[in-house]
Amino acid sequence: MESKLRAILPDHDLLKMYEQMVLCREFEESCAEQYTKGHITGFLHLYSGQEAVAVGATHALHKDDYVVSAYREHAQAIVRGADPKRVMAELFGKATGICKGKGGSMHLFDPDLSFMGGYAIVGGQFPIACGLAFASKFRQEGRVTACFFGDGAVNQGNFHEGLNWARLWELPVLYVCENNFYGIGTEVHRASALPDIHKRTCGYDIPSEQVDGMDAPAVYQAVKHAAEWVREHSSPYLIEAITYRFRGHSMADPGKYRSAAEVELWKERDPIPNFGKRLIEEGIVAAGRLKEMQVETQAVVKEAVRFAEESPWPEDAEVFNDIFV
Amino acid sequence: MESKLRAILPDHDLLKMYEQMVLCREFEESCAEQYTKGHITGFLHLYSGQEAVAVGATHALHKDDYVVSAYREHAQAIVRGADPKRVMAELFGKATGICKGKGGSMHLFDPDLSFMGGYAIVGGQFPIACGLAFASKFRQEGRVTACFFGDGAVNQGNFHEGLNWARLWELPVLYVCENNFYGIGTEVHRASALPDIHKRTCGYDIPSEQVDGMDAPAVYQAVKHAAEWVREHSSPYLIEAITYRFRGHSMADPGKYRSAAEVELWKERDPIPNFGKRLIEEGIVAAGRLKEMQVETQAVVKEAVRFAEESPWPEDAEVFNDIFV
Amino acid sequence: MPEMTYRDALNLALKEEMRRDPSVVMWGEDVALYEGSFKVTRGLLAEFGEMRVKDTPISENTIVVRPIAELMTVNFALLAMDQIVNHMTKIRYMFGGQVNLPMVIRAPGGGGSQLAAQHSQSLETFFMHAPGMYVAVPATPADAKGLLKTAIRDNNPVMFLEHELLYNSKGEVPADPEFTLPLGKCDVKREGKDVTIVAYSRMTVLSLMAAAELEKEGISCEVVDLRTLSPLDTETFTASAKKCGRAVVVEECWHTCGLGAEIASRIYENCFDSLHAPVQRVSGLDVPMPYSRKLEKLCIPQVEDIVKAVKETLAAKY
Amino acid sequence: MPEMTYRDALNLALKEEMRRDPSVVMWGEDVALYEGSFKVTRGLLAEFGEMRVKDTPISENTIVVRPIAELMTVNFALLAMDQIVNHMTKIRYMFGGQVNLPMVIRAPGGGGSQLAAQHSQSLETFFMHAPGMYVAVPATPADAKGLLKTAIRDNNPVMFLEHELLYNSKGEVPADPEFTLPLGKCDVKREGKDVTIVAYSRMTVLSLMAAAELEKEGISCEVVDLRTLSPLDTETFTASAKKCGRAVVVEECWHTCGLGAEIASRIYENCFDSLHAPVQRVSGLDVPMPYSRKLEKLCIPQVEDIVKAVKETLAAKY
Ligand SMILES: Cc1ncc(C[n+]2csc(CCOP(=O)(O)OP(=O)(O)O)c2C)c(N)n1
Ligand SMILES: Cc1ncc(C[n+]2csc(CCOP(=O)(O)OP(=O)(O)O)c2C)c(N)n1
Ligand SMILES: [Mg+2]
Ligand SMILES: [Mg+2]
Repeated sequence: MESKLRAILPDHDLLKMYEQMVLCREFEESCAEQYTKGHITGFLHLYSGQEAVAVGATHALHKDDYVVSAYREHAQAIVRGADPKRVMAELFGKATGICKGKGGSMHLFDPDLSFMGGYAIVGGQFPIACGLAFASKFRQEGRVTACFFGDGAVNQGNFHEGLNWARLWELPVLYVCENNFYGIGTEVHRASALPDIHKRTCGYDIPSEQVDGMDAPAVYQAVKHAAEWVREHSSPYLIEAITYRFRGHSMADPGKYRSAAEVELWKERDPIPNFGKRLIEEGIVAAGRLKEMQVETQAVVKEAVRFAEESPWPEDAEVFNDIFV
Repeated sequence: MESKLRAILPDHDLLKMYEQMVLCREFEESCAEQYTKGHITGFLHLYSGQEAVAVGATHALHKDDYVVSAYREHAQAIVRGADPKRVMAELFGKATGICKGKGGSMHLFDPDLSFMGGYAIVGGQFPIACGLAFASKFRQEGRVTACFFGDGAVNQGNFHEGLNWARLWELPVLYVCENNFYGIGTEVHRASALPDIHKRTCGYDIPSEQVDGMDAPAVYQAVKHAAEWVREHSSPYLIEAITYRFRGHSMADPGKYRSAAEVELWKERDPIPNFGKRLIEEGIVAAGRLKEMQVETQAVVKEAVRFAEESPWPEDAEVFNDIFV
Repeated sequence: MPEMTYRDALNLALKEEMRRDPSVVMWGEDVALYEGSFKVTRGLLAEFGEMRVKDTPISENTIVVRPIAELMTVNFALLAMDQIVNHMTKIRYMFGGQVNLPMVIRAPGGGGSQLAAQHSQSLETFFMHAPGMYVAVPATPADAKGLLKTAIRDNNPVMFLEHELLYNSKGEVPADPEFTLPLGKCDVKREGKDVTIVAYSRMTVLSLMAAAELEKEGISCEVVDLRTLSPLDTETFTASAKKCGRAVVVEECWHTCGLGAEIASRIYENCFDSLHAPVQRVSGLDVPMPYSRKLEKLCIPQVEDIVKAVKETLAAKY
Repeated sequence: MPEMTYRDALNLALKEEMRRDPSVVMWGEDVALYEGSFKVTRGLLAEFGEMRVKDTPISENTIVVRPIAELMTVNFALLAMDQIVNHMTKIRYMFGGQVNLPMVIRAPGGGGSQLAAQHSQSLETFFMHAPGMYVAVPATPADAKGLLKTAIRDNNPVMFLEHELLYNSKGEVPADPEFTLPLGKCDVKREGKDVTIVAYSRMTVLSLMAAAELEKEGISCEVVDLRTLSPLDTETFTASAKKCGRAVVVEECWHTCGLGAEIASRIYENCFDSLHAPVQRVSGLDVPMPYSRKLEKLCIPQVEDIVKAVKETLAAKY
């Protein structure tokens, strides 16, 4: 049975979470459009369907907790507070982008938000998470490092080395696995000997749990508890959020490896309308307001696209900047 | 309570095991001497103290099962059937060496014995073990691949990738961890979040067990059972043998990180005299015969040294041979 | 001769060789069910089954064990450098020649699709520097097919580098299933007399375009396609440079310590008294690859850059 | 000036910088309790405690995260190439300069101790080829100290390559704790006029020995020690080559695509009209390192090889 929403968070936060999820969705769908138009190029991995994870988890973190992620990270950056305009400009490769157009979709970064990067090498964020957590521990800052990764990443050597390390040195890393059942076209049970990812921490004596990743308040609760545990014990914890991506792996993927029926089944669990329904049913908001929110976020995204379009390209000289201090 | 030896193996095999252990010990102690004389150079990692593992395990394998190991592998090669003369010549860097003098102490190899190499990169043997096991499975040969490694190797990404792989593809790999409590000067609990190495396979759904690595018949029994399991199920299994090296990590290591008392305590558990005592107590052999055996093996080792000394150096032209077929 | 794409030529080579030799297996991330990130392995699973065509976990450390391994892209080879350089290239030698490693690692690579710093690398120099493996870098569909077949049949480890931007390029490919090409031989893709252009993979394609443009201005370029970086056929490209007296090397990889420096050095060493000008190196810029298309273009050699270098080498007066 | 070994000079640099800046931490396999495989970290744990001096598991994938990391030997850098090349060198750039990576990776390396193929590599060219890190290769105790201190203070990632056979070499080292040396500057270790020898690390030491021998025969060599491979101080060594008109490059790494080709190319490009002979490259052989001492010696440049190359470059007539 789902717990009552108000028992979890005040109305304001619940609505904020809903709004962020809508914003993420609108942002991603707009990216798809811009990709089709050729304004965004390269790899484009969209987050649609997984919003409850980024939103629920981020809500449970402190403002100065570190976040690292992979290449499917637009939503994580935006939820963290990144300006959609500057994110969109980045995807356009413009000088006003969050990384001056040098990073692109897979490499968002904003140290002011403690958003410490999207990485495109599967598992590349694991050592970095340990490093950040060590820094926090060393400076006694009490910051947790939330490390997001997919079900495919757990078979990398890095994952193992990182878990051992984090537990051995008692580093405050909160591992958040977004298990969307696929690494590109390979289903989790075709890649992992033990597909229950949260069970894979037993060899390191690291606590873990599974949570419904299509339910933002549930994710919030689990991550809240886990983050507090990590902060208090200065020791790692792993959350496996069960979720699904509604689109292909990237815009280049037609997604033929999964049936339309499977996708449909998961779409019935779309984290946005389901959350909206509960908000209405529990009397937290009126249906009309939710509709309004969507219109408002659409305007935000539209503005982001306009900003990106109108922004200048980087100067040629930029190509040699930023290698060394 | 120790089981009666005759319940485990016939007299002939028990004595053979004893003899091999003595041979390994004599060989290693002779290597130490040759190193001090400057005849052996480079890294020299001796096996003294751990003989029960190589001997017990190898006895439990089929002749055509694959064996891979690390750089502390003289004993494993010799027990497998490698000629001590050619092993010693290898350590001398002579043309008659088992690898023509190109490999040295850390890189013994003999395909005729299915001894598929000593590797000097910690964990380097893990992917190779998977490859060999795959080959055996692919060709339906029923060969097990026994992969020996140390307690230090389990924190390598390779270990994790290999375990997942072996279980996922159901590869017949028998992992034999020689837990001698140290990786060079770092004690296992300073390197491993969970120092009970056999417990680390839980995240891959791979069965495992611990065995007394100072007791050759016990190792034999455990490996026998495990190897049969691997062969039957075509699936991996891990044995953790608890053992100890009496010497430093390599000849260059004075071993200051462990107390004399600790070393003494373990020397009381020396696998050779203890096994000898049981053989005598259970009436399997007379004390005099054991003494004879030692003298005989000393002669074998002496002959190996002589052979190595008298062997020619490789021709200069050898430097360019064997890169490509 | 039938015309086909580089992708299809590779696919055909794989199929033919897997039919010919039942011990050839194909491993990689998403190579089976998904038929490969770049669809080079299309149809293999259906024809050869789960035992010979296997999807692997994302575990680059472990992938490179037997016959044909596809690294999804060459960038991930950096996770497998221990297996490649510490093991694959050394095993035969350090074990005194007692074992062969008849394996091929296929890896798409190169830049130009705005995949940013971690996905746009040209790492061929790393593989060329480490002794003990062959390195193939085909430029055309026919070369792709002929070299891949040889690589599969060869008993040495081969790093087979495909260029992502060439997969859709078309060309004639001999239909004969016994058509193979030797590893270790350059191919003079265009004869000329004024300047030698030495290139490989996609850079050969651009060099041929540059040569065609230069011809309009009466400049005759000889384009030597390296085809394999190891073994390196020094004789062919130095003979050409000696003949022309001027040379340009085109490499997609980073400039500093790129393979262009090796090619150039060998030219200087062998043609010192015939050279009328220093060898020009047209290279990738020494920067991590930026995402923005405007910046990315600056980092990868373009046809204009080659044209310019050829003209500069002709202008040089010594 | 006090005389000390290369090892002690490094040890002192570490201690001084850790005293100076409490945010400097030292990580590595066996660096704390065991005080380092080569004892370079002796006394650090005792002085700075468990939080700043940490033993790591044998997990090269993960070691290279913060300030000073010791890779037990450079051979194991191949397990960390993803962290080094895909991450460390690119993070600042791909994130638009928003973050600095003030980290040093120290790694002993080189051959000559009969450690065989997997433990005798000279991988400096790999690091020099990948843009985004500095690479230091000190040849003397003073250089070791001065460069390491600068590396620790610098806000860029530095690959600091120490030579295993130099740890016991002795030399004078300035006592001033503020003594540092710049990254990116060659050091002319010996002036001369006939031939320029460009070298680094242990090869500089051998080159100086060769120069001393050659002097007896009346041949005057200028020995330019690169000191850092990145940034590469092209000006200094090309100026020297221009002056002498003849040059020899000495590298311990593999010949093909070794850094010697880059150095030689830059000399050709900058001194084309001043060179009287091709640049000679004295290099490691293009083979995995054999164990046997007799064979190993053939694979690593020796003083005689340098002497011979200098004479050959003098004999060349063009
Ligand atoms: C080291 C490495 N290997 C392979 C790839 C290619 N690749 C990109 S995404 C991906 C799948 C990752 O799946 P998962 O971790 O489940 O994340 P998801 O895409 O589902 O969010 C792969 C194999 C890569 N980027 N890095
Ligand atoms: C990848 C790698 N890292 C580090 C080393 C250096 N090294 C050699 S042996 C060793 C310790 C290994 O310990 P363990 O696996 O317990 O084996 P043991 O020596 O006890 O037999 C280390 C760190 C290496 N050879 N390879
Ligand atoms: Mg996934
Ligand atoms: Mg050990």
